[in-house]
Amino acid sequence: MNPRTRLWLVATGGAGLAALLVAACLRLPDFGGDRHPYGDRAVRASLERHVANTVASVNFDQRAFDTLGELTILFAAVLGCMVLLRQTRDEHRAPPEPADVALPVRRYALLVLPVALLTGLYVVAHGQLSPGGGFQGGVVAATALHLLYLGADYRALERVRPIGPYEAGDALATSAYLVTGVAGLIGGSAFLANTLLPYGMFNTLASGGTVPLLNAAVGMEVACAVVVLLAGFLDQAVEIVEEGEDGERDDDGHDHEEPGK
Amino acid sequence: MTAVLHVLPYLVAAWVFLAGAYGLATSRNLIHAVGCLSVCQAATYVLLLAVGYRDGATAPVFSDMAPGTRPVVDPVVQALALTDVVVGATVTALLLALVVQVAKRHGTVDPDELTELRG
Amino acid sequence: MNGWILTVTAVLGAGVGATLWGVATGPLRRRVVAQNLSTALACPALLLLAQGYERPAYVDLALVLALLGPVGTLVFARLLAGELAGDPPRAGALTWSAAALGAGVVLVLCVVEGPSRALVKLLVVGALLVGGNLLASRALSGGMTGARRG
Amino acid sequence: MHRLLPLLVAVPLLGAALLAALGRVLPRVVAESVGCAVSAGTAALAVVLLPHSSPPLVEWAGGWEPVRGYGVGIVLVGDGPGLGMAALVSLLTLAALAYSWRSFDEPPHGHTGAFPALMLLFQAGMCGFAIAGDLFNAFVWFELMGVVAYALTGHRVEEARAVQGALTFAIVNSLGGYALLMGIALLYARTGELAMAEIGRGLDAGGPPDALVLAGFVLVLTGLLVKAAAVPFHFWLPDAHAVAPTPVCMLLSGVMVQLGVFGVWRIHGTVFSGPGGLPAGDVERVLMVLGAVTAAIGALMCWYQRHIKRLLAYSTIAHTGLFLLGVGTLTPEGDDGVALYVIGHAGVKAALFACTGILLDRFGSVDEHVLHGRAGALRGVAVMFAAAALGLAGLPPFGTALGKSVTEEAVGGPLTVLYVVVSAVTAGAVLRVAARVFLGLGPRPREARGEDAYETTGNGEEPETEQRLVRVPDTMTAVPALLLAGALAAGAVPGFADAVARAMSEATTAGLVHTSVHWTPVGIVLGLVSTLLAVGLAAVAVTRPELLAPPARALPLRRLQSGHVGDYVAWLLVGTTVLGVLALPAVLTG
Amino acid sequence: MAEAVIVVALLLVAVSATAAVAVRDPVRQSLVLAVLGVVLAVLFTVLQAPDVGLSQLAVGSALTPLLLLLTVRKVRRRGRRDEEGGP
Repeated sequence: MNPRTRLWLVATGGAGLAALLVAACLRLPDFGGDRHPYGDRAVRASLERHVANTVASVNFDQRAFDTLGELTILFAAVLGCMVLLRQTRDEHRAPPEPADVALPVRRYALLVLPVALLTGLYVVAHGQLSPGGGFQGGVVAATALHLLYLGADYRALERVRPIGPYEAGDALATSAYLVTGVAGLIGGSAFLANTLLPYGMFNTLASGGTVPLLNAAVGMEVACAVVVLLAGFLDQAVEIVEEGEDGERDDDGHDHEEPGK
Repeated sequence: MTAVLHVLPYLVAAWVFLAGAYGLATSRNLIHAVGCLSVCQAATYVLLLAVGYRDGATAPVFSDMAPGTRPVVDPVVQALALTDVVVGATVTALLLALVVQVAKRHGTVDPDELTELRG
Repeated sequence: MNGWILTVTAVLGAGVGATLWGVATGPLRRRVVAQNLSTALACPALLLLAQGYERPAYVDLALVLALLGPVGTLVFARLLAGELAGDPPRAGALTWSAAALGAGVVLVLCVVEGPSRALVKLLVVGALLVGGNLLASRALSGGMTGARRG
Repeated sequence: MHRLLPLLVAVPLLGAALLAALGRVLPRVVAESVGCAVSAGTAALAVVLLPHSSPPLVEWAGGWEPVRGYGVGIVLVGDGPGLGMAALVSLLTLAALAYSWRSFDEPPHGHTGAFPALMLLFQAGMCGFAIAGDLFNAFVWFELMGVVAYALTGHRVEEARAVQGALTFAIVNSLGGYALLMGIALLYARTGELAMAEIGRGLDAGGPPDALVLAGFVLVLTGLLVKAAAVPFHFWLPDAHAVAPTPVCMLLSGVMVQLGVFGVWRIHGTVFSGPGGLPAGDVERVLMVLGAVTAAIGALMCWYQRHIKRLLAYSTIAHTGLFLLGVGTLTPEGDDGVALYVIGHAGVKAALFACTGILLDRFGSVDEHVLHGRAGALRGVAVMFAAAALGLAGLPPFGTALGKSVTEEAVGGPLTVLYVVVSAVTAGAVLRVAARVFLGLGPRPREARGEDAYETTGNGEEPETEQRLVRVPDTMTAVPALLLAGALAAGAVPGFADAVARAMSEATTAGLVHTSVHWTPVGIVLGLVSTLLAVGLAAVAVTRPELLAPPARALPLRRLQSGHVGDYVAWLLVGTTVLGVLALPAVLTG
Repeated sequence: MAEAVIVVALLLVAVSATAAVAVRDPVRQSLVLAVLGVVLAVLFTVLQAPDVGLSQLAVGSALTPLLLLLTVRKVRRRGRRDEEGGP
């Protein structure tokens, strides 16, 4: 189909969908309305179980089964990336040249790295109290690790990141979530039931029964998953070369290229 | 002002979704197309959170305020969106991994030049 | 409505709006600077929002942005070094004024807050914000690699 | 018993996590055996739960039973259709894993467990979707099966076509998924609930349908129909199914696409069938029109293919159209017929893909023209291929035939002709392939139009085994044989059809309306007619190829299938508009 | 008036999303997407969803740009090889 025809199709379809969406928007309850039956019930249920952050209670208790699904999507996407970005028969690895990063950048990276890791842990740990949790904190911690690539070079990162343990950690954290769920089933009530542990003092780190456990499992899963994911891309972009392709001469050796290539 | 505000968030979500879909359909670069897809995804978050908003309310987080003192917004949509944001990023990564392989095997990331599957 | 939120509206409307314009148009060197400025402006905005809504818990967002915003800019600086080398961005004045805005906001909030644990957090955010953005800006304008590459 | 429902998801997930964790150290045989064992265990669980599904099993995940009628948890519904789909999914996963046992392409270095782990994740996603009673939860599992399917489709990364097909698949289906999520958000805004039954009640309380309900319906349906590959959302399917590894194809064509239809049925039945939903007449119009067009285009394009896997993919589209027609009747008879049809089709289609996989691994090609007369030695495969083709046509007593005859009766009128013709054309195309490839009948097809022909040949596909097979492993032949036996049993075992019908009526009308499902003389005659028609078409095509060759008139239709992802997205947008227009009277008159 | 900040954030999201689509070069698009991520996080905060905002910040500020740029880098390195070695 030539671009012109396609544009016509997009215009027709887009116009129809736009009309539909606008008509629907006009019939939606006004923005900021007061009717949120499910939301109000969720807040009450969260307070009953001594979880200060209602969102965490919805995520890791009331709708923990959804989170299991999301967690699995994450797990599957990472496993899929690993398979898709594997080194194939016609490729080999060429170790990159050490990069030469300016001293201030290097110092900044080394200074911020521990701070960022701590922040990640803090965000995970306080998940059931204040905004944050396993999903956010895991990403922060994993991103922090890659300051080593930005501030030093890929080899420095590889030294602290043997990929095997992270892959195993990813899978084990997923299993931990599932095992907690099955424990709920065996412990007499239902799958993922939060009835095994005491709910603790409201607004403390140990409150909420299994919520902190599931939260921690998610944090570990996400952190490991992101590390593995980025490892796949970094390997492809920096190390893996096809037959006949030049190795990376210089880690920053980008040719000056016209954009839009 | 208020009449507009009552639907503006929804309209913005619809606009963002349509814009992303337009970009996807007319993209000349698969990396750009994946970026457009994440724009579409952002539309869903905007819509979800707009649906859950309540005038004059605050976040349903009681670490720094006592329960019941202020009205709170709907936590359910937040929970739905929050997990999806992170998961969406990894799905984007999966798509990008496929783009890398398309570039390797076809030598191009321009959808106009991918002509192997047709008819 | 209070003064804090009003300030946020202004910062977002004028400041972030302008960086949006900057990032969407013009040569690459301008776009990377605009991207850096957008985080440098959004972070104080988040701090002000926390104050305006009277929710200290929201400060965590500013903390994460102050940490990861410069990291994001470093990503661009690192992976676009080749393209930026021939045409390095120079935006000293803008960067310094954004830093000054950030520092000013943190200072005002510190004064309002008074000595407490929250103050420490604010100071950490402020230090990360100002330091990170100045460094990221420097990395963009060719300071990423050492002397060997010139 | 209902407490065990979540295990249908948890067991395969645990298996996958285990395989991924130990993937580096496990020998390949162990990893694959674990995969088979876990999927078999899940299948056993589904089969054990199935007899307990009347009244339907209901489980609130996390033990969050509703208080005074309102819950905060996620509800899982283990009714006959849901558990039946879960059982079908699990059995087919087991078949696919057994098919690939020790023969599928060498695993990625250090990731021996990756392929079985992904298959188990796929199974978990599909089972989760089948038993979901909560709209957002259904979306989550829907996304999971999508994500795994993209990765599995692109599994052979060294194949240019595989990665392209996978990317197209991924982009179109992700967009469909986001449309579905937008729809869910709209419905949540109106009703403030997420459980399907609650949303339905909320809509009913809101009076007659308006633009919001219409938009919710259209967006939700868009997501599901993309997965079900209804025209014009179908373009991704041939591109993806033709290039995916054979075991994955068995699952994609056998159950994943049908889960899209299942989703339409489930969500219409629980959310949109009340007075606040859409009037039956309008839903009927939407599904009937889309189903008829899908069936017709699928059958036509199926006939024109020479790439065997692509041909089978189009026949899946054609049959999806027939399923949509059956569901579109909105009658218990239609539901019963489609349920049986889906079961029989899963066995037959998976068997066909399995046989094609053997051809690919033995000869390194899946091109009808190139393989002409080359596979004569594979007698057993030839018999199975032909038998599956006859099953596709609806030869009694295959399950497909019984399902088709029941659905035909429910649909009635001129659409019966469509059923007969579509099943005959798709089966005729498969028989044509069988006659040429296995028997070497007819003249060798000429490469008429040189290299600018607008088609995808099946040449240049790499075998999926480590090297070309000299001897076909027993597992690879046993699996299609068993699948065919299953498809045969679905129609021939007395009482099976009635059990299916009972489960369906239990799920839809709490057992109040019971329909009896049995062979009728008309059904048998129609089945024989389409079989004869298929044989006749194949005979003509083989002996006088020019008579049934694609005319130049068909070229515009073929050009639509351009392989360009932008085109497919444009068609997706057009499709939503078409859905909206078809369902518009519901709002105008209501 | 409390809504003014919501309106501004919404408009910023709409504009930056449009820009992200209109900017066709992937490198430049990833810059716009980074800004879109930050703006979305601000919008989520004013919609009183700090949890989601935090998610968006964590993902949008560094992770997504890094993924996009690494992909661009790999693809371009290939393109360069094809130009040198190809016909």
